[in-house]
Parts: sequence; structure tokens; C-alpha cells
Amino acid sequence: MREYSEKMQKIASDALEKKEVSLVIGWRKKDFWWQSPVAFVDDAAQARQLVWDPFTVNNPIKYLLDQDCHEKTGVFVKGCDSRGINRLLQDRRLERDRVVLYGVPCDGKVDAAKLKKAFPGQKIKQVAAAGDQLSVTVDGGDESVPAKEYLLDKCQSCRYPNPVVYDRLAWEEVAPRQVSEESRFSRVADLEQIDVDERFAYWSRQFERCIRCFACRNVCPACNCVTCIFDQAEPRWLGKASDMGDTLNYQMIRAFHVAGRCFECGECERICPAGIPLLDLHRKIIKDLNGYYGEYDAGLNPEDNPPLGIYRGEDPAGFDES
Amino acid sequence: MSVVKQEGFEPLIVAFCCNWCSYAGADLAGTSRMSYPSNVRIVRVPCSSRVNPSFIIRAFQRGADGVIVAGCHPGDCHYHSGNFFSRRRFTVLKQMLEFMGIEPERFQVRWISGSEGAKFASVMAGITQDVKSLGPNRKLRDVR
Amino acid sequence: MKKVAKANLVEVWRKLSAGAKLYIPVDTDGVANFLSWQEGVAVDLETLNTFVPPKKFFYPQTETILRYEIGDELKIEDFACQAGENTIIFGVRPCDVSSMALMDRVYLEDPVDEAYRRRRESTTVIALGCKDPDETCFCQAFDVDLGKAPGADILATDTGEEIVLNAQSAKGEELLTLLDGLLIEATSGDENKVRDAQDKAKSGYETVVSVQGLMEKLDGMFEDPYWEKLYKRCIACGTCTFVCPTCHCFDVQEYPTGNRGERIRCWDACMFSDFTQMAGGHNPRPTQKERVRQRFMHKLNYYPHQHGEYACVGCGRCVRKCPVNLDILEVIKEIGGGAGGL
Amino acid sequence: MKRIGVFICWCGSNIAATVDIEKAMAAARTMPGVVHVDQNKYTCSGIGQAMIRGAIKEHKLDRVVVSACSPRMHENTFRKTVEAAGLNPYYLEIANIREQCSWVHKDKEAGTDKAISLIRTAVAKASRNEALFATEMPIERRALVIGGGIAGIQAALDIADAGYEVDVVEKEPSIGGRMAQLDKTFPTLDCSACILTPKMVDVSQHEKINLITYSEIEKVEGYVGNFTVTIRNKARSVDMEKCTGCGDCTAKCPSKVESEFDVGLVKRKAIYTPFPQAVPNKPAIDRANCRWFKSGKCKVCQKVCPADAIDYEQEDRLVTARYGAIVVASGFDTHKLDKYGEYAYGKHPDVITSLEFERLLNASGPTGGKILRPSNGQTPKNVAFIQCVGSRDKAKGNPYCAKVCCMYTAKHAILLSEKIPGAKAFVFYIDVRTPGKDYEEFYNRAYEEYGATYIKGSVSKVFPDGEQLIVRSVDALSGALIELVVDMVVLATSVDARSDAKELAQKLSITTNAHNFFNEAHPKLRPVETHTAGIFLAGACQGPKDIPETVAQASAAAAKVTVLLNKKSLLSNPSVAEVNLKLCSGDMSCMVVCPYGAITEKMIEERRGRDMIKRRVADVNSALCQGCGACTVACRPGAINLKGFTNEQILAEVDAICL
Repeated sequence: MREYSEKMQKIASDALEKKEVSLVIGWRKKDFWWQSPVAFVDDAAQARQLVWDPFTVNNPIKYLLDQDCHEKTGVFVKGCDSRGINRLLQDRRLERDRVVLYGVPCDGKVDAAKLKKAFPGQKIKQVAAAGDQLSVTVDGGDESVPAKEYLLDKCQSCRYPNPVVYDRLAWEEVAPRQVSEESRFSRVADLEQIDVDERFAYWSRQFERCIRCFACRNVCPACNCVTCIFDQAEPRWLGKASDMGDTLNYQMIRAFHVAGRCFECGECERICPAGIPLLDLHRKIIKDLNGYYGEYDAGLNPEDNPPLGIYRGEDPAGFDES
Repeated sequence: MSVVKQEGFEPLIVAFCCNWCSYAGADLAGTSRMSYPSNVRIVRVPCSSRVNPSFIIRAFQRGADGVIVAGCHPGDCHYHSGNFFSRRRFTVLKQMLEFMGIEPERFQVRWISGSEGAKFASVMAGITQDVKSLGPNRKLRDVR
Repeated sequence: MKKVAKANLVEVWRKLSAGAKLYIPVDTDGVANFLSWQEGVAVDLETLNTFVPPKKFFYPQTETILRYEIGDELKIEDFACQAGENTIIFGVRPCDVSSMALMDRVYLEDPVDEAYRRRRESTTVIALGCKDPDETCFCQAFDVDLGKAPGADILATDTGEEIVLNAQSAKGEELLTLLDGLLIEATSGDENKVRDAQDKAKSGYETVVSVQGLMEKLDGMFEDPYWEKLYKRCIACGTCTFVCPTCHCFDVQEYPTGNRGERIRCWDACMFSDFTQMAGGHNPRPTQKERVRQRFMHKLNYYPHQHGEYACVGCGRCVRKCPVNLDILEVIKEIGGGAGGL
Repeated sequence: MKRIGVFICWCGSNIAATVDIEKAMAAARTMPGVVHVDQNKYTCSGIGQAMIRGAIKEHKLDRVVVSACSPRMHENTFRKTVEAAGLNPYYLEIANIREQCSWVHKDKEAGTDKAISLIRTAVAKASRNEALFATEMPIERRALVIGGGIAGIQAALDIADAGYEVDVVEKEPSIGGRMAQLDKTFPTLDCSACILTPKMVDVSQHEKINLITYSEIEKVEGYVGNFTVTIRNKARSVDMEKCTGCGDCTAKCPSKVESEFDVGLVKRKAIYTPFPQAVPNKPAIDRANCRWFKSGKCKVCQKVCPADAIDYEQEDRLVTARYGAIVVASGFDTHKLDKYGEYAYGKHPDVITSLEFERLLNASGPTGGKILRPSNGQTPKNVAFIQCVGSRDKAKGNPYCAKVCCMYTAKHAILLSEKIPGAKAFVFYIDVRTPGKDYEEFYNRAYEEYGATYIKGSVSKVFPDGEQLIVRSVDALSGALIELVVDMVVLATSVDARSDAKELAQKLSITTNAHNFFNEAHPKLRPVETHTAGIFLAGACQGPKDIPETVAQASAAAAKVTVLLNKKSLLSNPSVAEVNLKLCSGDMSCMVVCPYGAITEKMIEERRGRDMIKRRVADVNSALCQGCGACTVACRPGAINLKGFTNEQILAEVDAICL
């Protein structure tokens, strides 16, 4: 772990010293073992705070939207983050020449909750990665557990662990994980099986918990509008009251807005404070788009148009065309 | 939440019709005196591609029991390509609504040309009957 | 002081729910929330804090204030006086109990919020002392004793096999007598167990911070560059404010339906871009920086100046839930206390 | 708050019969913003419109809702009405309580409730209507005529005579179309060629008409007054400048193929002019059948051509030109008979179609105008004519009546006995339909003067009997089974739309009916216009027609075109997209879905916090925008809106409906 962090620190301090960039966005460590928030480094001296550890999961790319004051910004990108870069490029919300991308191949981040469950009654003090193991420091001393069992769900189904766009790689690429279509869409398929009323019961149980904090939208790289439609007062597209109707309106329209643009980074689901399985909704749409209009992976090529921005005369339809 | 069929329940159907085909079809049904249930309320739009999914969800929230979007047949769009985009958009929306647990009959999309007055009447009779047997929309409706 | 075997708690809940609306921490899909008790619900008394704080019982996220109808004359139906059914909340943590006092200062001091008052008065609060604080708990900084909850009508303490119930108000006494048949008289031994549990809990703090003099220190910091640095990470979601037991900002919305309509009050969040946005489009807090500053200044400076007490109880919800790990604990640590004063 | 006036029309009893006008008025009075409600027997009448204008002044109305017939009927009428009273025409909204209410709902209570709901919806929209202003657009004073048949020829001549440039695009090597294939024409029996050929020559010589033969429409862009059309000049392999039309090449060409013009009755060469009077009278090489293009050997035509006009290297050329108006006159196809095996067509050479019979009659045809049995070249004595072959046949043909068959069959019967004294015509018919000036009389002559026998009954089978054919049928009047021995059978084949009509319609973005005939804008009131402004219809491409009707419609279309090209300028449709710069994120997803290339990007300067920043936003060219609104849905933040159908308006309508 440490040498990885050092590589990042060197890249950052060099870039800042050479004035290649005036800001570097990476990750640092905070109070608790599971906290590795995004860090903004604007002078070489502070580069030392940058870290790479099992919890550097936050996607830094959305912060690039407000860096007009910086001529050039350097940013460390994992596989998912790099697809976020392509997302912003395709959405014309980022000029490629204003960022320098430091690719950080990633074999998955750890789910603190899963880890806590594994050590009931014990207090975890520190967690470090050692190869494919995690060394967990608890009151009783150090214990070693296999990392892949404690990865975040979104990382377990990640198909692009290596950056798809970057200016330089911080370290060698990792072996891409094989994710079968079945496993990728299994939760969606299961839901598709059950009766429509049961399905509604399921979703309303989930969305009963939604507090409409908009964290899922604000963290989403595909939600990058200057002013979101849901924040507008005239016309008011979305009631501010947290009724089920409005909650479903928000979640469905947001899903529609990112349809064909969502690249499954899964941040919405990861950070949802209410633990709502939001990725299933987005994956459902991806599954349908692939089925109807051909396989498409968003966030790979900023040049092409998303599936809802194009058509073919002979397209099939999901409704009665007779 | 299973919906109990209500006796004497008359559903409210909101129909978004493109001006050039389906709205003309509705007019033709009128001039040909082809009667269909009075449950249907038409919103006139220039093209099916003007119909924002937000309008549809809004209709359900405000108490519509069924919503239908009707446009020109693919290839006949007055604006060349509008309904080609509609086809993709509403395919996604329709599957999503069903995935969220909304009965598929509640949201329908049909292509009805200006010369298909009879089709317009039968399609509207159809969705009215479908939704009638489903009962009122209680899933997306605002509780106010 | 009474007690009941954990195994028999369900009897207690059954009895309570017969005479009132009983709410209790319930686990749905791994998330604990206060939900109304029904036979067979997955009651969760282990999780320290419910996701949504109990403020929702007195100050719901969304409530209709009034209904109006424009006819020949204007008809208005006021909802405030309809609020307040007999309610019991079981298992409120001490930090959340003390948050109620903070909310009362906002809504019960003149002008009194009628709906809030009715709900508050018709509710009986049964606190549940904490056994073992989480690393994110820092209630001690705000003089909350995690084993005790003076503001509650009844304090429940987990002594292992049993739950000891101690009435702390007339309302509490009443409830215990109602439960008579189901409860056993607690012994002095039980009292010791309770004391031990409380002491053990106290010793479990991992995070110890002081807010001594923090308010005064912040007095001069409105224009401090600190906020510039701090806000950058914020993604402007409402999580921290909505899960906070003391955040109390609301927005008033209209729901017009032709000649009729409703006026609704719903939680607002100072983190939202449209917070304090005026009709004309002007916003005194134009960027996220002002909004983030507002949140922390409100809790640690404005409110204490007004009420002589910090508007935080250290429950740690925001620390656990913030998607980008930007929380009040960080601010308290970084700004740190000063000498004397609050 | 707006001051809205609601005017409810009885439309005589059309509306009042199903809608309780009093009740609707009472309801309208309670609707938000409504300050005045009135009713009228016929609101579209002078009195009705005067009432509206008066009320606008008297009650200071700033929005008007007319509850009457479809906006497609009278929206413009009432827009003019409110404009005359000093309001912006787009302050008007129409509640369609006739076509979409009173005419389709029998029950008065339900009808009234729905009418009230429709009015409430219109009021809700009207209160959000904003003033819209049309902008002036220039007009390209040049017309395109698609099709060089009689319809196209007539339209082209009329437009050109009015002083405007006309391009005529014909996909065959020569103009002339179907009429050129005909022998005589009913009901006057004057010879088709004699009246058509002069017109063909006029067209070719008219200084304002430019013939573009052997060419097809590739692409149509733009809008009324400003169409940009791409035309494919198919490689003719003959240099039109050099060619003198001497015909040596055709004479010497070794490869023979069935002649389209003579409907397969004779062969033509691979290098050919379709018929003797062709215009231009210069050949084209049919590459599919040319020996040189197939096998790389031959070049005979090049060798014999005195003018060195043969050019094998020629390629298709795409030329684009701008036009203000387009007349579609692409004609018809005859019905395919593959589903009619019972008539033995294709199985027995003496069973022929009516068009083939026309060629036999024609002096320039394969038999030099003699009616001879294809099987043995002998003169037929008895000829059966079977009508409605492929017409009025829901089962396997066209449900509609092809309209011309009854008359041309009568003509055929007459010409038969004129050309072959003593020959007898037997006509099997379902009904004989002869609407039209002198038509019934003409038909009468067929059996009165020329002794044609008309038998009401459909033919079940035609089968050979030695040298001859037996036609089996039932006399519908007597019920008797008939087995008639004849020498020849002529099938009155139905009229179809062109096989490529659908394709052309899509290029022009005009609509077709179920049978691929092009739709007119209104069956009665706008019979030669299409729904696409600036595109007009002439002839059988809109539906089966005879020559007089075709010529009449062609001239009507020409008149419409000249009216259009006469205008100084055009007013653009003001219902176009507009961008709210504050909301626009500049991701340009609107641009991607715009079919007119009306959206481009531009940079703006803007204050963010302390500093000024540059950012990209979308920009709409209101002259190019046609107002479909596809962009408004592609735009996630709702920054691009459609005037006249704004998000605010549609949401208000939805809310009002759902009250």
C-alpha cells in the first residue's frame, strides 16, 4: 500500500513543482480507518497527505466541474473514475486539455460495513491491504482476511478496474475481473421474475426510506447539469414534499435522464444513506437498451452518441407497434 | 399493494397525441362519428418526441389512471425522425415503469395515422377497458 | 424502578400499542428506523442510532399545514389543531432525547408552533441507554450522558437478560402503572447493574473532543479562509441535515389543484442550492461555501448565542452518513476549543 | 392574473345536442382567470367572431378560449379574430369539444363533463400562452415537379406560364407517363397521343421548363419556400449534347429485353428510347441488360454512333437545387395479378391486361393497331372483359374502386367492335360506375350502339378449351351458371400506388394512406395540398383518377404553387424552440436529435461567484426550426423549450385534466 501512496505523492508534487498543474485531486486519510475522502492539493509540500488504501473509493471527477479558476487540474482516476471523465467529455462539460489524468489501476475497494460485521463486538483500529489480503488491526491484534470477500458490491461487479483514459499510469495495470452477464444483471433478472404488484411492494418498501437528500444525484457523474430540473421552481417538475409519488417521480426521471449514460460506477447505491439498491434500476435500463438497441458500454468513447440520442429505422420497440 | 377492481369505476385516461397523425386520427374518428369512451382526454403536441416522460409521471401523480402516447407510424413522422426517438425513449420508460411495479397496461404507446380514425377509436376503447379492469391508479398517485 | 425480561418485552410492546401508537427501532433491509410496532416486526435495539432521528414525530418531513378553496369566499381548513395522537416512542438514545430539548427551544418558545406542541405533548418518550458507543459518537462533548436521559419520561437500561425501566416523569409513572402486570419490581441489585452498565458505557468513548470556547472562537471566523478550504469537498446533498436530530429548517410549498389547494411544510436543507433562494432569483448564499458555513455556524455559533447551548448532540449520524466524509466532528477538531465560555 | 374569455359554440346541434351548453358555461365561470363566458350558435360565423371581438374590448380580455371544433379546422380563423381585436393571435386556445367530444360521445352527461374538462384544460393552457411573433423568410422562386406524366406536364406548363422556373424530374428516359401508353381516351375517343404529344413538346421547348429525365429524387431538405433537393441523374451512357437521336444505335444493338412501354408484348433493345414520340427523343443504355456492361464485349452502339455520343464511363451524378415549392405527380402502377391465378393470366397468352389491350389498339403498338390474339396472331371474334380485377376486393386485392376501369372497359368494348366488325364484347361486372360528364352516355353507347353484352357476375374461372378460352361465371341476376367460350380475355386491372411511393413520401416527409397513396391536407377543403407546407399533389399518386381529373388537379396544384411563389416573403412558424441560457448546460444533446440542424453551439460569458467564466450553450436558428420539440425532451435540465407548447403549458394542461 505505502509504495502506491508514495507513487501518488511523487506524481503530485512533481506535477505541482513543474507547474504542469495548479491543483491535484486525490485522496487522503481522515480520523477513522474507513475514511479516505477526496483531497485537494495545490502545493507540492502538501502532496505528502495523498494516500491509496482500501477506502479511496470516492469519485473525484465531479469536482472538475468547478475548477474554472485552475488552468490545468491533475486528477487521479480509477477505472470507474476514468469512465466518469469520458462521461463529462461526452457531455461537453469538461475540456480534455484542462485536465491531466493519472491512472490508478484498482482491484476494488473495501466495504467497511461488511468488515465491521466480520468482527462483531470488536473495534477495528486500522485496515491495510497486503496483496490480496486485508490486515485488520483490532483490539486483539492483527488479523488477515481475504480482501475480495469484503469488496463493495459495485467493485465485485466492476468490469473496468483499469483506467480507460489517462495521461500516465501511476502503476502497472491489474488483471481485469471476469464478470458474467448473468451475475451483472442477476438482481435485475430476479426482480423481473416476480409479480408486478409484489415488485411495487418491494420498491415502495425501499423508497419508503428515501429522505430525498439527492445524494444519489449529486454524486452521480452523469448528473452534471448546471441547474438540475428537480431544483427548479418554475415550472416545479418535482414536488418538494417527500411523498411516495414525488420520490418515485424523482427516481424514475433521474434514471431516465441517465439512461444510456450511466456507466455503473454504483456510487448512487454506495452512498445512499437509506441503503436503497438504486443500481438495480439503472442496470435494468442498461439491460433493456442492450437488448433492444445493441450492446453499449457508456463512458468508453466520448465521441459517440448515447443510445437515446440516435436511432435506426428498423429499431424494435418495447410496446405494441401494430 | 394489489388493486381491487371497483364497481362503476371510470378511469381517467390522458392521451398525448401528435398534431399531424394521431390528433388528426382523433378528429377523423369524430367526423366519422366513431364513438369511444369519454374517459379519454387528449393533450395536443406537435410530435410524440415532444412528450417528456415527466409529463407522463406527472399525469399519474395527479390522478390519471392510464396514459397513452400516440404518434405517427415510424417513417411517417412529419418531422422526419421524431417518432424514431420516441420509440427508443418510451421503450425505456415503459419497461422501467413495469420494473417499478406499474401494470404495463397503464402506460401504452401506439402509432395512429391521420387516416386511422377507426384505429384511434378502438385503441382508446382498448386502453380504457384495460385500465378499468385494473382499477384506479393508487401506486403513483399523490396522496393529498 | 421496574424491570422486565427481554423475552417478555413483546408483551410490553403489545400492551403499549393497544392504548397508543407505539414506535420502535425496526430493521428494514439493514436500515434501522422508528416504525410503528406490529406483531413480528424486526425490532432492533442494538443499532445505536436510527437512520432518521425521532424529530420526525414532532416535526414530520412533510406535513400539510392548511387546505384552501377559492369559491365565492375563501375557505381555509387549518391542520395544526388536528395534530397529536397519543404516541409512545420506545428506544430513543440519550443523544436523541437531548436533541428534543434543543428542538423545543425553536418550536415551543414564542411563537409556539401549535402542531409541534400538540405532537410533543401527546408523546411519551422511552429512552434506551447506550451500552457501547461507536467511534463516531461524541455526545460527551455536549454533556450528554450516554447511559442517562433526563429528558425522557422513562429510561430503559439493558442489564443483560433484562431491561430496567425507571420513570422520570408523571407521564412515565402513568405508563409504568399501566404496564403493572407485565413488570417486576426492580431490586437494589438491579440498580447497581444499571449503574455498572452506565459506567461501562461511559468508559467506552473512543472519540473525545471538547467544544469549550468554540462558540467564541467562531465569532471572528465568518470571513475566515477556512470555509473556502472546507466546502470544496461538499457535494451539496441533504444527508447531514436530514439525518441530524437538531436541524430544523423548513420550506413552505403550495400544491394547487385548480380552485383548491394545500400548503405544505417540509424539511429543507441549507446544503441545497435553492436554500434561501428568493422569488426574484437572488440568493444571499450564492455558493456552496456560504451554505456549508451556514450549517456549522448555525450549530456552533448562532444557536448557542441565542439559546446558550450548542445545536449538536454528537449522535454521529452525519459522521457516518456523509458521502464525502465532511462532518461537524472534523470542524470541531480543526477549529478546536478555546479558553472559557461555552 | 389573466383575464380569460371563454366562448362556447353550439355548432348548430353538432355540439349542443351532446353538450349541455348552460352547464358548461356555468362551470367555465368558476375556472381560474375566467372573467367572461359567452355562447353562440355558430361561433365561426361573422356574428360569432364579432361577438368575440366585442367581448375582448368590453371585458379587456387578454386570453381567449374558443370551445368549438378541432383547431385543425378553425384555429387560424379565430387567431385572425383575436388579432383583429388587437390581441396577439397566439393568445387564443381552442377546446376541441366537437370532433373529440360531442361527435364521439352519445351520453349527454358524460359528454358535458368531458367538454367542461376540455375547456378547463384549454383555460389552463391559455393562461400560460405568451405572445408569439412570426419572422419573415425569403422564397426561392422556382418549382420542382416530380413525375413527367400528364399531371406533371400540365402542372409544369401552368407554373412556367405564370413566369416561374420549373424543373421536371422523370425517372424514365422520356416524359409522357401512362397517358402515352393509351390509345384513345374516354368519353370522347380522341387519340391520346394526339393530345399528349403537343404538350410534351411544349414542355421540352418552354424556356422556363428544365427537363431532368432518367433521374430520381435522392434527398429533400428544408421547408416551404426553401427546399433543398438532391437529384440523382442516372448514368444514361449517352451524351445528350452530342446525340442527334438518329436511332442507329438502337437499330444495331444486339441485346433485346421486354419493353416496359409495351408492357412486355414486344422486345426493345438495351439502348433504347421508350417509344417513338419520346421526349427527349434520345436513347439511354439499360446497363442491366447491356452486353458491354454485362460481359465487357460488344460496344456496337459506340461503333455505329455517327455523333460519338456513347459514353460507357458516365456515372450517376448527384445535383442539388433549391426550390420554393414541390408538386408530386409520380403516378400509379397497375395491380400485380399474381394472386389471380383463376384468370389464367400468364398461363394463357390470350388472357391480357387492359393496359396490354391498349397497346394492341394503338397504331404505334406491337401490332400496329390491329387486335390480334397473342397466341396465334388471329383476329378474335369474342372477347370477354372482366372488371374489378384487384379492385373492390377486400380478400386479396384493393378494397377501393379503381375508378377508371368501368369507363375504359366501355371504351375497349366500343373500340373492339369498331376495329373488328362483328366482334362481340362480353363485360363481366359487379356494378358499372359512370359518374362524370358524358360518362353514362358513353357507357350506354357501348351496349346500345356497339352491342356489348354486360353480364352482372364475377368470374370464378378462366380455362383453355382447345384454341379457345372458357370463362365461367354466374349471372347474378338470373342465377344461371354461365360458361362462355371466347378468343380473348381482357382483365380490367386495378390501380395501385407506385411501388416506391412510401419511400418517396418519407423523403418528402408527407404521409400516405393505408394503400400508400399520398394524403391530401384535407379531403374536401385542401385536396391538392399536403400536410407539409409547400408540397402539393397532382394526379393518381394521390388516388385513382382519370385524365380530366388529373389535369384539373395538376392545374390546381400549379395555381397553389404560383400563389406561394407570388408572395413577397413567407412568415415563419413562430412555434419554435428557444433556449434558457441560465439553465443550459451546453451538453448539446438537443443538437444531436434536431432533424433540421437548427441548433448550434455558442459561447457566453457569465459571472460565477467572484469571477467571470466562459461556457458553451445551445443556440436555435428559428428559421430552420420546425417546432417538433424533440430537443425539449433530450434536454435534461429543461433549458430548451418549445414556444406554443412549453413545459409550463403542457404541465398545466395535465394538471387541469387530472383535477
